[in-house]
This record gives sequence, C-alpha cells and structure tokens, in this order.
Amino acid sequence: MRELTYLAAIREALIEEMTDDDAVILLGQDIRANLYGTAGFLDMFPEERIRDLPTSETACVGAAVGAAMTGLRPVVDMGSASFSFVALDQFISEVSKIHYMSAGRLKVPVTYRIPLMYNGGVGVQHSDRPYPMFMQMPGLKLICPTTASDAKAMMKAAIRDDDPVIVFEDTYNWSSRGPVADPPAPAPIGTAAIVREGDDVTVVGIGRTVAFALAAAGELADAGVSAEVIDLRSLAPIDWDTIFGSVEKTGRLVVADAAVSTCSAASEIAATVAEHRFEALRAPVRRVTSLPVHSPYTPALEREIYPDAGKITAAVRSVAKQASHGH
Amino acid sequence: MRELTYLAAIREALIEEMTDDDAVILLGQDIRANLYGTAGFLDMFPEERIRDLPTSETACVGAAVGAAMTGLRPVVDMGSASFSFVALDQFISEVSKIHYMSAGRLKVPVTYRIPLMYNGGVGVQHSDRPYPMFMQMPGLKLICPTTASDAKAMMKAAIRDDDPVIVFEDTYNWSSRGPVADPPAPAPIGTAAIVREGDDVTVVGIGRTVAFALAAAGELADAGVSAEVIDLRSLAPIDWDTIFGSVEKTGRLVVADAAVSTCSAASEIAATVAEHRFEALRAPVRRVTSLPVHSPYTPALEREIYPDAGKITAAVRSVAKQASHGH
Amino acid sequence: MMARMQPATDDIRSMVGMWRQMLRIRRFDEAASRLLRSGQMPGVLHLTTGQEAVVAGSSAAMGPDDLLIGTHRNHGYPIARGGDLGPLMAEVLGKATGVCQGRGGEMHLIDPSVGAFFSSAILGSGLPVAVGTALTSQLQRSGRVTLATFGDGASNEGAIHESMNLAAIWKLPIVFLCENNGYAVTVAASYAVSVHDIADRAAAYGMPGAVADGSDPVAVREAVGAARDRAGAGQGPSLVEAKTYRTVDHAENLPSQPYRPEEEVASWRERDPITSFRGRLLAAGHATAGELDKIEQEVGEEVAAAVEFACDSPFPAPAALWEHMYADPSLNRPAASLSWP
Amino acid sequence: MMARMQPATDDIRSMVGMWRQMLRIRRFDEAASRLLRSGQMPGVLHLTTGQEAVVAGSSAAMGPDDLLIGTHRNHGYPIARGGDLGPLMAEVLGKATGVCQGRGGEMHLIDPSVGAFFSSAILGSGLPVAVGTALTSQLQRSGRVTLATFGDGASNEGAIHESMNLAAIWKLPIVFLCENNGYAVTVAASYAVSVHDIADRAAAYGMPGAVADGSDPVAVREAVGAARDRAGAGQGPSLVEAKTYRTVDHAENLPSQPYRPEEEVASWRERDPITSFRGRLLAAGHATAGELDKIEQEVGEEVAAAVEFACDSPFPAPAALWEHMYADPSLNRPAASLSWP
Ligand SMILES: Cc1ncc(C[n+]2csc(CCOP(=O)(O)OP(=O)(O)O)c2C)c(N)n1
Ligand SMILES: Cc1ncc(C[n+]2csc(CCOP(=O)(O)OP(=O)(O)O)c2C)c(N)n1
Ligand SMILES: [Mg+2]
Ligand SMILES: [Mg+2]
Repeated sequence: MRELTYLAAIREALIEEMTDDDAVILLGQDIRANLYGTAGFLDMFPEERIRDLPTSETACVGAAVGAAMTGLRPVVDMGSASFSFVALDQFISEVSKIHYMSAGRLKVPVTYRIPLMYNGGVGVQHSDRPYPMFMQMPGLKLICPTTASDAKAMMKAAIRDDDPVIVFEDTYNWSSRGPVADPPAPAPIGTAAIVREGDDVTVVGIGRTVAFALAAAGELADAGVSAEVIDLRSLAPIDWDTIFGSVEKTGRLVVADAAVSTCSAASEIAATVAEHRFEALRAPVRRVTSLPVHSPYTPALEREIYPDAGKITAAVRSVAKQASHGH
Repeated sequence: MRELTYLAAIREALIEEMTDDDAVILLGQDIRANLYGTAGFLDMFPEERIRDLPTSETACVGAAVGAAMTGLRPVVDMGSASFSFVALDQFISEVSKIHYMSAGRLKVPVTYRIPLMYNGGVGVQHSDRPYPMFMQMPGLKLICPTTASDAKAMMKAAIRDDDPVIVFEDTYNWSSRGPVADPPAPAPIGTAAIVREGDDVTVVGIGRTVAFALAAAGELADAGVSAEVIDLRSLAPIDWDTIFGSVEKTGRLVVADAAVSTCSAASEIAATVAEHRFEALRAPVRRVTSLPVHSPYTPALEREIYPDAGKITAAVRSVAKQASHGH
Repeated sequence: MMARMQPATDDIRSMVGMWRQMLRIRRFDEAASRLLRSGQMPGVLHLTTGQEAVVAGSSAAMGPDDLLIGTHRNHGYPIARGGDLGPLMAEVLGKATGVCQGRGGEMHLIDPSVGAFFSSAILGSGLPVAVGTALTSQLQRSGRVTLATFGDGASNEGAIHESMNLAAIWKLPIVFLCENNGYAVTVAASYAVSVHDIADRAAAYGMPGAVADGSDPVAVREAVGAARDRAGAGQGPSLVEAKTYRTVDHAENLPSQPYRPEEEVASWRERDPITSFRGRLLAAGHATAGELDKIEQEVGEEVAAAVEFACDSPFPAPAALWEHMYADPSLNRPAASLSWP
Repeated sequence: MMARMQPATDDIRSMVGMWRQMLRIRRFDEAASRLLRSGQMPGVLHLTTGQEAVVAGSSAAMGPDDLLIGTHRNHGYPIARGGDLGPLMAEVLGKATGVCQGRGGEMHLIDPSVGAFFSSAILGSGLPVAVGTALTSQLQRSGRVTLATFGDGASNEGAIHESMNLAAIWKLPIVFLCENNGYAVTVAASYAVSVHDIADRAAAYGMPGAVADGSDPVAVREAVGAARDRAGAGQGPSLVEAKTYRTVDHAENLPSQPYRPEEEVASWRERDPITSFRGRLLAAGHATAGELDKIEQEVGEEVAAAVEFACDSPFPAPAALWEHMYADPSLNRPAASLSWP
C-alpha cells in the first residue's frame, strides 16, 4: 500500500473535504504560505476559502464558531497549542457551550487543529501540551491521531462531524510515514486502537508516547514481559470499553501522557480504571507523565522532563514484577 | 470565641494585611462598591490602593503580575470564576511561568480571589468550577478554604506568600459563620484538615462539598459506617501525607468535587491514591463530581448535576459495603 | 403556543411599531421582575429598562433575514424583532417550553426565527462569533448583515478590538452597536473608558463611527440603518454608539450599594424614552391617544398571556439534563461502563 | 564573568554610542546564527537584523532606572542598554551561566540590571505586565517609566487594547512602542492591520500617537524621548510606532516559503540602518572612520569573547531542573510520598 507522511495524509483529507463540500474553509495564521500541510492550496481553491488570519486568536476562534453556526464548516489551524491560550474563553464559553445552551438550536460543526510542539528548544511559553485542559470542557470532541492513516480518517471525520472537534497533532508524528488506503481504514472518533497485543500489562499512550510505548513493549518482550499497547487516539469521548477490556485481561495499567501529571489524561484514565475496574487490578496503576515543571529552554534539562521509552519500560517493570494479588 | 462569617473573616484579613504593608493593594471590578468584603475600604485606605478595574480581565490580571514583580503585593478580585476565562493566558503564560523562566530573578507575590458561583440559576456561562484547570499549571499555589478561620488565616498567608496564590472561594460558604481566634488558628498553604475522624471510609471534600461530606458522615454514623472527612483546603500543593495516612487507616476513598469529573481534582486524588497507596485500598475509589454537562439555567435541572450529601452517602455506602479484600 | 398579538399594520419598522416594541420590552421586563420578586424564577434579571429605544430602533433598522447577536442584557432584541413573548418568558422561568428549553435562561433570550440569533453573557465574547456569522454572509453572498451589540463596559475587552479589526480587514457585513448606558455594573464609563465617545474608536479600524441619541428610536434606526446599508453594499463594518441609560439597577436580585448620583437617575427617568416617544408620536400625528392606549392594552394582554403560558408550562423532566450536550445524541450520556454497581 | 568592553565615552545615549549598540546587536545576532547553523543551540532564533535602530534609539531614550518589557524578538534590548554579552549568549545556548540559567532562552533575553526587565513571547501578553510595572512606579512615585514594545502582528491582539485603555485611564508612566516591521511571520501588516499607521490607534485611548522612522536611531530616540518625558511628568501613556523592516527571515531554523517580494527585501537591505547611520556620523563629524573602525573591532572582540564564554560554560546540571519552580524552594520537588518503590 502507498505510504504517506502524517502531514501529507492530513493534506489529503483537507483537499478531499474541501473538494467535496464548498462549505469547508481553511483559516490560519500563515496558512497560505504554510509548509505544514496547506502550501499551494491557493492554486486549488478560491482565495476566499483559504484565509490568512491576523494574530487575533480570540476573534478567529470565535469567528469560526459563528461561521459554523450559519452553514460553513471551518477548519482552523491554531499554529501551536500555546497560542490557543489567549483564546481559551472562546473554547470554553462559546465553542463548547453553544449547542447545549441553545438546546440544540445552534450547531457548531467546526474543526480546530492544535499542534503540540515540545521538546524542541522553544522554551517555557511555547511548549505546552494542554489537551487535558480541553478535556475539562464538556461538549467537545477531542482527537489525537498517531498514524498517517488515522490522521486522514479522523481529520475527515472531524470535518464532517456536527459537533466541534479539536485535532491535537503531536508534531513529532508529522514526518512519520505509514500506509494509507483509499479510503483510509476507518478510525471513528471515540475509538481507541490496540496497536500491539499483550497479556501482562496494558500501556495506554497518547500522541508520541504511543511510539515510545511500542518501543518499550519491544524491549520488554525480550525480558519476558508481554505489554498490550493502546493508542488512545480519541481523548473525548474516551473508548472505555477497549481500555477496560484490556485491563480485565492484563490486570495492570500504565498510562503514558506528555502532559504534566496533575489532572492529566493519565490521571483521568488511572482514576476511572481504579473506580470502575478495581477488581481487575492486580498492581498499582502507573502514570508516566511530564515532571511537574514548565518546559525549560535548555535541551540539557528539557529532554529530561517528558515521558520516553525508558521511563515507560521502568513503569511497566515496576508493576509487572509485583506479585499478583487478586482481590 | 467570637464568630465571623467567611466573608467578614476575609475582610479582616485584607484590612490587617493592608494596614501592615503599604505594598498591598486591592484591585477588582466594582471593588469600591463591593458588598463581598471590600465595601467601605475607601474610608480606610488611600484611594490609589483600592482600584476599580475596567472589564479588561487580561490587562488586569497581567497588571497585577507586573506590579508584583516590582514590589507591590496586589490582591485581585476576579468577581467570578467564569470571568477569569478571558484572562487564562495571563495565568498560564505569565503568572505561573515568570518565576521559573527568569530562573527566580523575578518574583510574583500576587493573590487572586476567584469566587465559585454555581447552583444559583445564573446559567451555562456563569457557573463553572474551573480550579482543576488551574491545577494543571505548575508554579501556582491554589487554596480553597472552607471555614471562616481558615479563610482568614489562608488569605493572610496568601498575601504574604512570595509565589502567586489563587484563592478559590466557594460562595456557598460566604455567609457561613465560624469561630475565628486572633490570630486565627494556623492553616498553612499545602495542608489539609481532618474535620471529622473515622475508621471505615475516607471522604475528601473541596469547598462546599466538605459540608455535604460532614452531613453524609453524620447520617452514615447512624447506619454504623464511620467516615473520616478531610477538607482538602489546599489544591496545590496537595497534602498527600494526610490523605495517604487516612486511606492507610480506612482502606477506602471517596472524593467529592463540584467540578466536572474529567481531569478533576477528584480524578487526581483518586489516581494518586491508586498509584501510590494501592496496597491500602480495599475497595474501588469513588468520585462524586458534577455530571458531565454544562450547568443548565433551569433549577429543575441544575440542582441535579452537582454533588450533594445524598450522593456522597450513596458513594460511601457503595464502597463500605464491599467485603474487605486486602491485597 | 400563544398566538401573535400584533396586528400586521404595526410593522416593527414603523414609528408606531417601534413604540409598541419598546412597550413590549418594558412590560415584559416588569412582569419578569414581578416573577422574580415573588420567587418564581432563579438567579438574576438584566433588564432593558431605559434602553428600549436603542433596541427598538436598531432592530427596526435591520432587514428581515439579518442576524442579531447580543449580550447578557438581551431581553429586548427577540421582543423588538417581533418574537413570541410566551417562549421568552418561559425561558426566563426555566421552563421546558422556553426558547432554549430552560438551558440558556434570562441572559440568553434568543429567537432565531426572527433573527435574534444568539447572545453571549461573557463580556465581549459574542463579538467574535458575530464576525463569523458575517463571514458566512460574505461567502454565501446572502446579503444578510449581522448586528453585534455590546456595552460600554465590554468595549474594554480585548475581544472587541480583535473582532473589529478582523471585520475591517475582511470588509465583512456587520454593524457594531455599542449600547453605552454609562456604567458597567457600578463602574462609570467616564472612569473606565479612555475616550469620550466610544464611536471614535472606529477610526482605529478604518471604519466609520457614529454617535446616536439612544433615547430616540428614530435616531438609532437612522444611524444603524446607514451602517446596515453600507455593510449590505459590501463596504464593510461600521460602529454606532447609542448613548443611553438604564434607569434600574444592573440586575435585579444582586446586592448593590449606591454608585451613581440619585439626581442622575432621576433626570433620566424623567426623560423616559417610552413616554417621550409617545408624546412625539401624538404631536406629529402618527397616532391618536386612543390608538396608543389600545396598544398599551394589547401589550398588557400579550404580556399577561405570556406570563400565564410560562407559569403553566412544565419544567424540563430530569432526563432532559442529558439532552443537547452533543449534536450526536448517542454521546449525551456517559458510557454505560462508567456506572457504579 | 567577562569584562565590559565599552569605554565610558560611548554613552549609549550619544550618537556614536547608539551606533555601537546597533553594531553590538548585529554582531551578536550574526554570531548566534552561526552557532545555530553549526548545531550548537536548540530551537529557533528571532533576529533583530534590520531593526537595530529602533532598539538602540528607544533604549537610549529611556532613563537609567526605567524598565523595558519586550517580546519574542528581544535580543536587542538588553544589548542596547549596555548589558554583558556573555550571559546573553550563554542564555541563547541554554547554559547555566545564561541570564536565566538557560530556562528562558533566546526569546527571553533579559538583563534586569540594565533595565531590560522582562520579555514575553506570547504576542501581546507582555503588555499587561508592563502596565503593572508602570502601576508600581506610579504608586511608589519612583519616576521610573516603562517601555513596552510589541510588533505590528501583536497590535491585533486583544491584550494590547486592554492594556492601552488601562494605562490611559490610570495615566500610568508607560510608553508603548510598536516595532512595525511590516510582517507577522508571513502575514503582511498591510493585510492584517486595519489602519495605515498603528500610531493612529492612540486616539482610541485619548493618548498621543507618533510615527518615527525606524531606520533612524535619532528619530526614534526623539519620539520615544518625548513620550518618556510626558510619562515621567505624570501625563500618562503615549504610543510610538517605528516603521522598520527585518531584512532576515522571521526566525532562523523555521521552514519558510516566499511571502514578500525580493525587491522589497533588497531595497531595505540597501538602506541598512547600520551602514547608513555610519555614513551620517562621518558626514556630520561625530566620529572619524578610524574611530568607527576601532569600535567595529572592539565589538568584534567583545562578541567573540561572549561566544567563547558561552561555549565554555556548562549546561545546567540535571538537578537544576527542580530549581526555581517556586520562590519557596521546599516546594520545587514533589512530595517524597509520591515516588515509586
Ligand atoms: C468577561 C466578563 N467579565 C465580567 C463579567 C460580569 N459582568 C456582567 S455584566 C457586567 C457589566 C457590563 O457592562 P456593559 O458592558 O456596559 O453592559 P451593561 O450591563 O451596562 O448593559 C459585568 C462586569 C462578565 N459577564 N464577563
Ligand atoms: C498569541 C500568539 N500567537 C501566535 C504566536 C506565534 N508568533 C510568534 S512571532 C509571530 C509574529 C509576530 O509578529 P509581530 O508582532 O509583527 O512581531 P515580529 O515577529 O514581526 O517582530 C507569531 C505569529 C505567538 N507567539 N503568540
Ligand atoms: Mg453599560
Ligand atoms: Mg512584525
């Protein structure tokens, strides 16, 4: 099967959806000259559907909402997660709430791309991984595809979705290649994917930590520990059935999440399993998250703070070696 | 001992700190006419230290930071949690990060009061309980005192603290009365309080859910279940030793939190206990949080979504009745 | 559902029609206030009292397919556009028959069927959304113009600045209407706003700015109408500032301390826009006293019927809590696997 | 720590002194760029190249105790104020000897000891903070004035609007300086900004606005100086817009596509502010060619020494990760009870 990079897969999704539906428009700072998937779109589509944004994130996030409420299907490229902070009110007060507060009279079919850029030496203010903040807002759908195929399938699904969807793109994956069928294998929003089967420990990954979890699983296999790796892929809704099913089999859970630990996706998954599948747990749940510090600029320190394969391996070992208790 | 309302206790704290230290200034929308603790301050202090703010939350949150960096100790009243959303970038990018990114060259001794107003029929956009969002920002201290005495002690500590402190005030408690010694009993930031001792189940409450937990504990006592109630009081840092100590004794944990469940304080506490005190747990952890919906305006629905004494009682019963497993 | 009580002759754009709308707003608010005081509704009430001329005049200026996007103080717009009072009052009471089935409440009185499309109660936060509805109009060449209202307080929010700039660079069909009532809760605009006329800020975005007498519905209709025509003709946004006053408190059921001179309030109350416009209608021969009395009576009956409708309506059933979180209803309830034993 | 290499005669406020500062900035950036290209630093680099006259002129206009608060493009200010190049270059390399011990990095080059107090790399986000430092000056009657810089792109952020209004109503001692280099990354100000002169937005806050030729350090010094004097005299804020151009890309090490005409870039490069100001100094007899050559040489040596200092400095030790999260060091590490077995 042909292989595409993650970014090329997103580019295809955008082109297909824009071709299929005139209501789809693209908004973003530097989007016309954008090398991250949208360069050259001006030659393919009318100018008015490819709009460079001024650096006014609040107005732009909200404008997409208003456009979505009245018949368009905007896709907004936020550039980097840290730039969404100045517009958080629009996400909280408008994007996530309008459908509910209008009792469904107003629909908001809008898609936001939020790239996660970190471990790249861009410093304290530019390296955040704030998806857990968005998970706190009821009313949103949140995805974080990891493979090129899922990126295409889920981006298309996001644009067609009648609810607001935020696509978190771990930029570590942008240049990764993978097979993409035509049409891509389905990856419905709300589903996780078991990307490696195993019996001893369930490892849930998000974004780039999926690759780290797979690397860890390979290494652990050599040591006789069989890890099942789940690509969470959808942060809201979360596919609890897949996670619970795996934990019922393995009895052990490690969650890898590049956000800072406190009130993270990892915390949510660990808490939910400890609440709803406690009987299945034969060892403590473990979170492999970022250390509770801001991202320092210097690479000497920055690389230490995020999850990596080694930390995931250590966490899996720490629970796998525990004697089975059973309840 | 004399009794004060929670608001009167805060008022005393503000007056004492403003009297003690000219660097303390008060900023807030409508603060001069404010009935919530600051009415009449203009007669006590120079006008320039009591400043009404325009409705420009971003500028005002940031101005307090700049003032703090250069020698003042501002106390900013945010009015209501939902109004802080338009200024979240200042909290994330400036308040929480400046000390770290300047390697401690710049200090930010600022205090923000963020009242939590909910279950009052003010609707979808005005009823949020976003402290878990702030818990995701390393570098902040976050408190949520519940008693009048703690309100006074912790507000004073916040103003004297050299780090940024946010005081979440559950407005349900504003009119509650309690004894306040002079000086008030110490309640250091970073400590929780065991407000009722018990043996069977640990119940951690935040804000008004502490009162609900105490009510539940009373009812449960009649049914022969002994609940230990902890007032979390400090959301960052969290007093893990107190929580762990209690769970080691009871083996069971219920956390009551008025935030929506996903990535909440309750999730963080449940996850941390399941990770670090798994062996002590003899039953699933339980979160009693808000339902995963926005706060509807109509009281017919709104009152259903938050934790209350009945829901806490049911949660405690659901774990207390489980047979002890031991690990 | 209640019958519409307006005879067709009372076009909302006519002189008498505007007066009727002002009266409908006033009586609606008075009735809502009585319901609040008698404990029949939750929360607080942001009344339009004193500002009805701005609402009726601007609503009259906008075309039938135009879109109005408002603020926390939005009772007036759906009413002035001719919306049914029953579902609006039911929304105030949090009833299942309310315009938003009780979800939105009194800060979100909307009626998309008459163009009162949406309102946001976070200051400034609705303007970006309004820029977006104007973007759709531009792309769809629909000719629809958006009216986005905000207060003097909100004029200091960053969202307003960003929205005006964005609308200006894209030449969007939108009219920004600042309802300057002189105060943001207790804080005076003369203290909080760094220019005398907020309309002057239009120049910062290369758009026209105009000040209108907000006690005169005709003046407001003219100013907003000119801006609407300009927007409709593809010439981009404008800013209109209507100087007005709320002669009641910021909100009913909020504790308050004195913050404005009693004489100031009294002098505005004396110049009540409804009374003075009535005088003008009579003086200019637009209507006879008898005709206006008849309208008073009709409006009284219409409001009474709306109150009855609202009071008689049921609250949403508990299960309704789970409705409308998502357009996809299967997601409204959490996964079954998350329930406790 | 390195010795300062500036003779006392080169006061940063003097003509020759400003030229020296411009040169120090240029050479520093060139050296940093070389280090980046040779893989000795992480991330990206936001150079001041082409804009040095704005930085040197405005830095010269501010008093010794004044406070400068900048943006992501902040290399110039700590340099133009006379800061040590060694710790600045060390910060670029992420070294323990950097001005922020490697925490802040190239977007946060500061040196509070010379008044280059703080910078924020989120667009517009530093201005509220600057309003606050000015508030302290006002309350403490310290006479210190804050200079807050921002770009043409940032001028469209809501934070800017709020900050200007707040500074205006409180008459704070602050100068807002817009460095309009015509672009926000690839987006032209002529497209994104709805007015021709951003300085005209000053009127929206009742404050004076002035445009200065950003290629001429003297013009910038005059305009910013007048605004500074006004602020220092208690007359409140002003806005100065310096028209300038970056003759390099938005940032080194970011992928880029063409977005501006080559001739445009070429024409600005031809009018390079450092070269042309050199010509002016010679023509007006402020210095001889020999004197300027000597400064060139001194600056070259100073920068070389800074690079050496930076390269020779150690990275922070791993344990340093836990430092500076809180002013209270006991909180920097998580509780012991949270470690795994
Ligand atoms: C962002 C934000 N800050 C504060 C509030 C609280 N608040 C509600 S209405 C109001 C006053 C608004 O004044 P103005 O914009 O002039 O409108 P008016 O009430 O006078 O109609 C305030 C401060 C809010 N809703 N949103
Ligand atoms: C809120 C926010 N949005 C976007 C960015 C990304 N960004 C960094 S610099 C820049 C361009 C800024 O342009 P301008 O303000 O003119 O400054 P210049 O780079 O030209 O000096 C952008 C868009 C950011 N840092 N912050
Ligand atoms: Mg007002
Ligand atoms: Mg620029």
